[in-house]
Amino acid sequence: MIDEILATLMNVFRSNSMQIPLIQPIVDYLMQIPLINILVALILWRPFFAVVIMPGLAVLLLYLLYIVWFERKLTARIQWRVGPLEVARPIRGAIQALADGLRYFFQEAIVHRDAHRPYFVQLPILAFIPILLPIAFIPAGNAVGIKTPYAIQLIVAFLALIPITIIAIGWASNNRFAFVGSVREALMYVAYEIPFIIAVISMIYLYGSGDPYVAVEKQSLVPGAILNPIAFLVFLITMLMATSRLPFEIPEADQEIAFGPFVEYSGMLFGLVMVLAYEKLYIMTLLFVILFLGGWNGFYFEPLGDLNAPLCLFIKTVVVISIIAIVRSMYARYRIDQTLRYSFSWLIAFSMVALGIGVVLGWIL
Amino acid sequence: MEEFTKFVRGGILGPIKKWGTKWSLWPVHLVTACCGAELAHAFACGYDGERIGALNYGIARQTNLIIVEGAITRKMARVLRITWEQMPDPKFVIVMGACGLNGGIFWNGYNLVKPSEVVPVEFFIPGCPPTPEALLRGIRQLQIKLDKGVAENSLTFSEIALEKGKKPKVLPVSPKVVSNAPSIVVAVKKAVDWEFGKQLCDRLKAIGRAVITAKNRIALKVEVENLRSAAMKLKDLGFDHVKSVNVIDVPNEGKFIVEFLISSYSVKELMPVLVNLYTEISRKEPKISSLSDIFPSADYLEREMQDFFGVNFVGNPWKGKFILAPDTPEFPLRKDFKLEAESYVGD
Amino acid sequence: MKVEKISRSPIAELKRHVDVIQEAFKQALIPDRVTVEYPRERRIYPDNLRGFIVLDRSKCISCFRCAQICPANAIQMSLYDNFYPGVDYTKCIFCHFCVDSCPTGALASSNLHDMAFRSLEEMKVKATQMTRLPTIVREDKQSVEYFVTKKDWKLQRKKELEDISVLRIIPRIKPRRAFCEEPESCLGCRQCMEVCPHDAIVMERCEITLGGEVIGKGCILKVTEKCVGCGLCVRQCPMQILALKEVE
Amino acid sequence: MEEIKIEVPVEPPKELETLFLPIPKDYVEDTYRKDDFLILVGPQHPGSGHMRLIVRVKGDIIQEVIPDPGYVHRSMEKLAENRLYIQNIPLVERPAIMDSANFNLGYVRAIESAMDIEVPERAKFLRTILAELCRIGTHLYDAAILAVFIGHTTGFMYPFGIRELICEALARMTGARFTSSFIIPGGVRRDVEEKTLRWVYDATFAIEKRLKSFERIFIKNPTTIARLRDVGVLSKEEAIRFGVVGPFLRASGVEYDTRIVEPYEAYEEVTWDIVTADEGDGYARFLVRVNEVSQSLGIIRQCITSMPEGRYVSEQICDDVKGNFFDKFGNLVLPAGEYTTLTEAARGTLLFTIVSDGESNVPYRVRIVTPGWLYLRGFMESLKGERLADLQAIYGSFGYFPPEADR
Repeated sequence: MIDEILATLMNVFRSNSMQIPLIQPIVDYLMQIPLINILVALILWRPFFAVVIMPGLAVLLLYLLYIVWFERKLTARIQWRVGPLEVARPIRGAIQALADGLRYFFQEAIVHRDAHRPYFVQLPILAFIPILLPIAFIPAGNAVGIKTPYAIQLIVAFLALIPITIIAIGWASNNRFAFVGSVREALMYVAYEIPFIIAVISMIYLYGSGDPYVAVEKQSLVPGAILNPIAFLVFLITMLMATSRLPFEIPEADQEIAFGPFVEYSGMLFGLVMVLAYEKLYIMTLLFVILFLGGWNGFYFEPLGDLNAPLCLFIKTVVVISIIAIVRSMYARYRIDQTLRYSFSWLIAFSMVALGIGVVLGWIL
Repeated sequence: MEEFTKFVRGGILGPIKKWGTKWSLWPVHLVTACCGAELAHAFACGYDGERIGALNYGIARQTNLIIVEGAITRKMARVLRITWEQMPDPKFVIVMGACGLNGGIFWNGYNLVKPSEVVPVEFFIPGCPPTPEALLRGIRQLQIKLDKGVAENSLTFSEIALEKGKKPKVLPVSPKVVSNAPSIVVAVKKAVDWEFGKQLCDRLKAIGRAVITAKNRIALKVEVENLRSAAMKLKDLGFDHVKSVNVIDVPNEGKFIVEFLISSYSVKELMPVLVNLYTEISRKEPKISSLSDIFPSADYLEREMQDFFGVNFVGNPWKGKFILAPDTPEFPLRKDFKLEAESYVGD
Repeated sequence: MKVEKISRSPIAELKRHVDVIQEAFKQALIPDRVTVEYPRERRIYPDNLRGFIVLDRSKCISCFRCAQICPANAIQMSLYDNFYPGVDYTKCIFCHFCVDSCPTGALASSNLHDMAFRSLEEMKVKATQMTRLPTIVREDKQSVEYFVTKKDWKLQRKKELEDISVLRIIPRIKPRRAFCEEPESCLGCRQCMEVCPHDAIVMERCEITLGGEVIGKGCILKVTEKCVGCGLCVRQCPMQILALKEVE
Repeated sequence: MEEIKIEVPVEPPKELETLFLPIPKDYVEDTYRKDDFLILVGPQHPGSGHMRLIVRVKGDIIQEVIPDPGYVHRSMEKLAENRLYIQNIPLVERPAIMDSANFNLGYVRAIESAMDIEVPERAKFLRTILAELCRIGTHLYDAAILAVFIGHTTGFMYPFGIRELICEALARMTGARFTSSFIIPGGVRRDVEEKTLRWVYDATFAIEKRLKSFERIFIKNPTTIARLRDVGVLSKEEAIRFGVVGPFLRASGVEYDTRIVEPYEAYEEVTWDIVTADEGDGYARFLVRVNEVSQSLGIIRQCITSMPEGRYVSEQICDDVKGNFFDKFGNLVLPAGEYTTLTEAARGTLLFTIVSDGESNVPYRVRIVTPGWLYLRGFMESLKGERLADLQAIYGSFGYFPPEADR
C-alpha cells in the first residue's frame, strides 16, 4: 500500500524533475537509497523546487541574511565608516545579520497589557501568507509552482494583501504611534497601489498577456525597461513606496512615530515583522525583473541545465536590490502629504502615459 | 513551558545565544544628558560602534542595552526605569560620564539621582564626557563579560604599600568665604563714557530710579505697583523683549529682588542696551504681577522663577511645576535651602 | 549677508537629485573613510590630553590645593606618612585644575583615557594606586593619527603602538616657606600649629615689648626648617597674618 | 426627521494619569471631548532629545504643543552659588558641552568686567579661535541631529566626521575633546604653540573640503528642501515678540548678533559678515547656520594669520598659570554689584548675571539664561498648524538642545 503510494509519488516527482547535469551523478547515487530518494525527488520536483528552494524560500532566507548585511555595509561605506566587521573579520562581518537574528530569536517577546493578545502574536506569522502565496506563481524557466496565464495579475493581487496585515498589526498593538503608523500605511497603500497597478497593466498590454513566460519571451531582444521606460520608473518608485524604503519610509518613520505599527514588538516577533518589508521587496523585485529586465533570460551553462533560469532570475533580483539599497543613504524622508500629492498627481499621470505607451506598443508588436 | 524557557536560556543553545547577544548589543535611543554628544561620536563615522555589532536603535522594545549618558535627574530617573522595564530580557546597562556615576560636578545638586540606584548597572565609564574610546571600551568589556561570565575592570592598578597615619587635631578650613550678612546692591553706579546712555537714562528717569551700572547697562528701579506701567512705557520706547527674569533672595532683609532684563531687537540704537527693570517684594508673601502678556518672551522665564523661588507671578497662566520634578524639594534656590558641604579629607 | 535663495524650478530640483546620486555613487566607489577601529588600533592623542592623574609621592607636600580647587570635590586627602590626594573617578571631570594647582608638579596628567569599571567602589582611586600608571586591557595592533593638509584629512596608520605617557611639567615656582608678617597681631590660637602636617610651627614663649619696654610675657610662633611651604597655615590663620615667601 | 443626540462617553486613556503630565486634567478631557488626540513625544523616543512634548493634534495638524522641560535640569544656578568663582568655570560649560568655549567666555567676561581685568591681545585671539571652533562644532552637531530627525543618516554621519577634526583641534589646543575649561579670568590656561595653530589653520581647509560633500548630499538634497521649506515659519514680528535668539532670529530677518552689537574679544579686528535670511522657515534657519560655519572658518583663519605675540594671561593676575592656579584664582572676590554679560553662543544669546556681595569668594547669585531656554517659546509657537511629521523637522531646524535649555 505505502509502496504503491510512494511509487506513484515518485513517478509524479520524476516526471517533472529538474535536470541539472552538474549534480546528476550525486542525484543518481542518492536515488538508490530508499526513502532518501523520495526526498531528493521531492526537492527536484519542479513546483516544489520553485517554491521552496529557488527562487522561493531557501534563497529568500539567504537573501535576507545577505541584504541586511549588504545594506548596512553599503550605507557605512557611503558614510565614511566601516559597518559591521568584528563579528567575523575575515569575511568582513558578513554574518552580522545572523548574530542579530539569533539575538532577537532568544530575546524575550513581550506582549504588553493593552495589546489585543491573540492578534498581536498571530499577525506577524499570518503576514507571511501573502508573502508566500505570490512565490507559488513566480516562474523561473522550467521551475514553476503553479502555472497559469494570469500569474502577473495574481501576484499583484496577493501583494496588495500585505498592507492589510500591517494595518492589522498596528491596530492590535493599541499604541498611539502604532495607530498613527497604521493610518499612514493605509494612506500610502492607496497612493502607491493605483500607479503600481496601472504600470503593471501597461506592461500586460505591451506583452499582450499576463503570463510571465510570454513577457520574458517578448523581452528576448529588448528588455521591457527600454520598451516602456516610464512604466519602469513608476514601478521603481512605487516599489520604494510599497516596501517603505527611504525616501518613502513614512509608515515606519522611526524618528517621527517610532517604527509606527511595529513600535510594541520585541524579540522574535519583531524579527518577523522587520523582515516583512525585505520580503516584500524581494517579491516585487522578482516581478520587476520579469517585467522589465528580461526575467530569466541571460547566461546559459550546459552543466547547470534547468538551474540556469532560477539562478539567473535570482542573481538579477539581488543585483537590483543591491542597487536600490543605495537609496537608503541618499535621501531623507518625505512627508506623508507630499508623498500623497506626488503619487496622486505626478505618478498617476506618468502611469497613464506608461499605459498609453503600453497599449500602443502592444498593438504594434 | 518553564522547562522550555530553561532550555532556551541555557542548554545546548546557550553558547549560540551568548554569541548572538555578544555581537548584537543594540543601545536604545535614550539620551539623558550631554554625554550623548560623545555617544554620537562613538557611533558616527569617527569610531563607528556598528563595527563591534552595536547599532544605535530607536525603541526600548527592540534593543537590549541602555547607555546612560550622564546626569539622571529626578524626572529622568522615572523614564530610565520605565525604559528598562520595557526592554526584553536579556538587557544590560552601561553608565557613562561622571554625572551618572556619583553626580560628577553636580554631586551635591538637588535634582540628581544615581542611575545605579534605579537600575542594575554592568559597567561604569568615568570622564566628563568620556572619550568615544572609553565608551567602546565599556561595550568591549561587556562583550568580554558575556564571553567569560565574569565582569572585569579594564585596568588593574599596581598598588604600593603605605601605612595609615593618624589624623591631626585640626583639619584645614574650607577655602570658601561666605558673608553672613551680605548686602545686595543691584544698581552700583559706574562712571562710563557712554553719551547715548546718559540721554536714555534721563528719559528713563520719568519711569523710575535709573542708574548706569556699566556700558550698555541701566538699572531701573520701580515700585511693585508701577511695574506693569513701567513695562508698558518701556515697550513704547521700543524695548520689545525680555532676555532674563531673575530673582535674588535676600533673607536677612526679608525681601526678594525681582529683575526683568529688557532689551530691543527692533530699534537699532537700543539693541545693545539692557535695561534691568527691578523691584523689591516681601519675602513672606512673594507676589508680583506678570509681564508675560506685555512681553510674551518672559513667559517661560517667569514659570521657571515660580518653580525656583516660589514667587507668584500673578497673571501667568501656568500653575504648578514647570521645570522641576514633582518630588524635587520646594523652592530650591532660596537661600535657606542648603546643599551638602564639601569635605577635603577622606579616610 | 543674505543666504542665497533656493530655486524652485523642476530643472534645478532635478539637478540636485543628480548631485545627490553622483555624490553617493562616488562615495560608494571611493569612500573617504575616517573610521578609527578602536579596539584594534589606538588613536594618538596629543600629549596634553587630560586623562588619568598620576601622583609623584616624593614631590607631594600635602598642601591640599588639589583637594580644595576641585570643582567636583573628587579629590580627598588621605593620611599615610603624609596627606596624599586620592581621586574619586566617580566624580572626577578631568578638568585638571588640580594638576595646574599643584605647586611642585607632584600631580601630572597621562593620556590614558579609556577606562571601564564594574563597580563604583573600585573607582575611588587611592594615593597608593595613583603612583604608577595602571595596566589596561589593550587589544590594539597599530596606532592611528589624524593627518591634515590643506587639501584633505587622512588617517595615518603606524605599526608601532601608542605609548601611554605621563606629561610632567614642573612649575616654575621656587621653594617657599611660611613666615609671619605681623607677629604683633597674633591671637595665639595655635590653629597654624595644629593644622601643619609637618609639625613645622612651634610656639615659643617670649617677652612682649612695647616701645622698648617689656610689658608682659606671651608666645610667638616660629617656623622651623621642617616647613615645605604648603601654605596650609597661611590659609588657616584667622587673622591672615601669615604669608609664603620664596627661599633662596 | 428628528435629530437624535448621541452622548458618546469620552474617556481619556488611563495611562495618561500615571505619566505625570504637568497639564491639568480638564485639558486632557477637553482634548478628547473635542475629538483631538494627545501624543506624548519623548523622552524615550528616537526623534526627541531629553524632553517631552505634549502634542495635541487634530487629524495630522498640530493644534498646540506644551513643552515639559526639566529632564536635564541639573540645578546649575544653585550649585554656582556654592562654589568658588573659579570652580564655576567647568560648571558653566556643562549646559552645552559642544559649545564649551562660548559658555566659558560669557562667565569669565562677567568676572573680568567686574574686576576690570584687561585681557592681553594674544589671549583674546586664542579665545576667539576657541569660540569659533565651538560654534562650528555646535552648528555641525545641530545639522547632524536635524538630518537624523528627518531620516537622513548620511547627513548625520558627515557632520560628526567633520566634528572629529574640531575635537582634535580642541584636544590639541586645550587638552580635552569637549569640555576644555580653558578660558580663565585674565586669559587662557596655557599658551598654544605655533605648530598647533598651523595644524588648526590647515584643518579649516580640510573641513571646508569635506563640507562640500556634505552640501551635495544633504544641504542641497531635494528631500531636505522639501521637508524644511515653508515649515515652521516665524515672521520677523513673531520672532521678536517671542524673544527668539541667535541664528534663528537672524533667519527671520533681524540683524542682531551680539558679536556686532556689543563686540568682545577679537571680533572687531577680523572681518566677517552677519548672515541673515528673510523667510524665517526651517530651511532658512538651517542655511543661516550653514553659512555661519563658513564665516567662522574665515574668522579662525584670520585670527591665526594675525595672531599677536605676547602674554597669554593678564599680568594683573599672574605670570604663569601652571602651579599658581589655586593661589592666584582660588580667592577671587568681586566688588559688590550686579554684572551681566551677553555672549553670542552658537545657538544664540547667552546671558550671565553675577551678583556679588563684595565680601564672599563665592557668587551670591548666578543667573544663566541659555539660548535654548530663550527660543523655546518661539519654537513652540512655530509648531502650531504644522503637521505631526514636521515636529521633528522643526525641532531639528531649531537645534534645540535640552541640556542647554534646562541647565
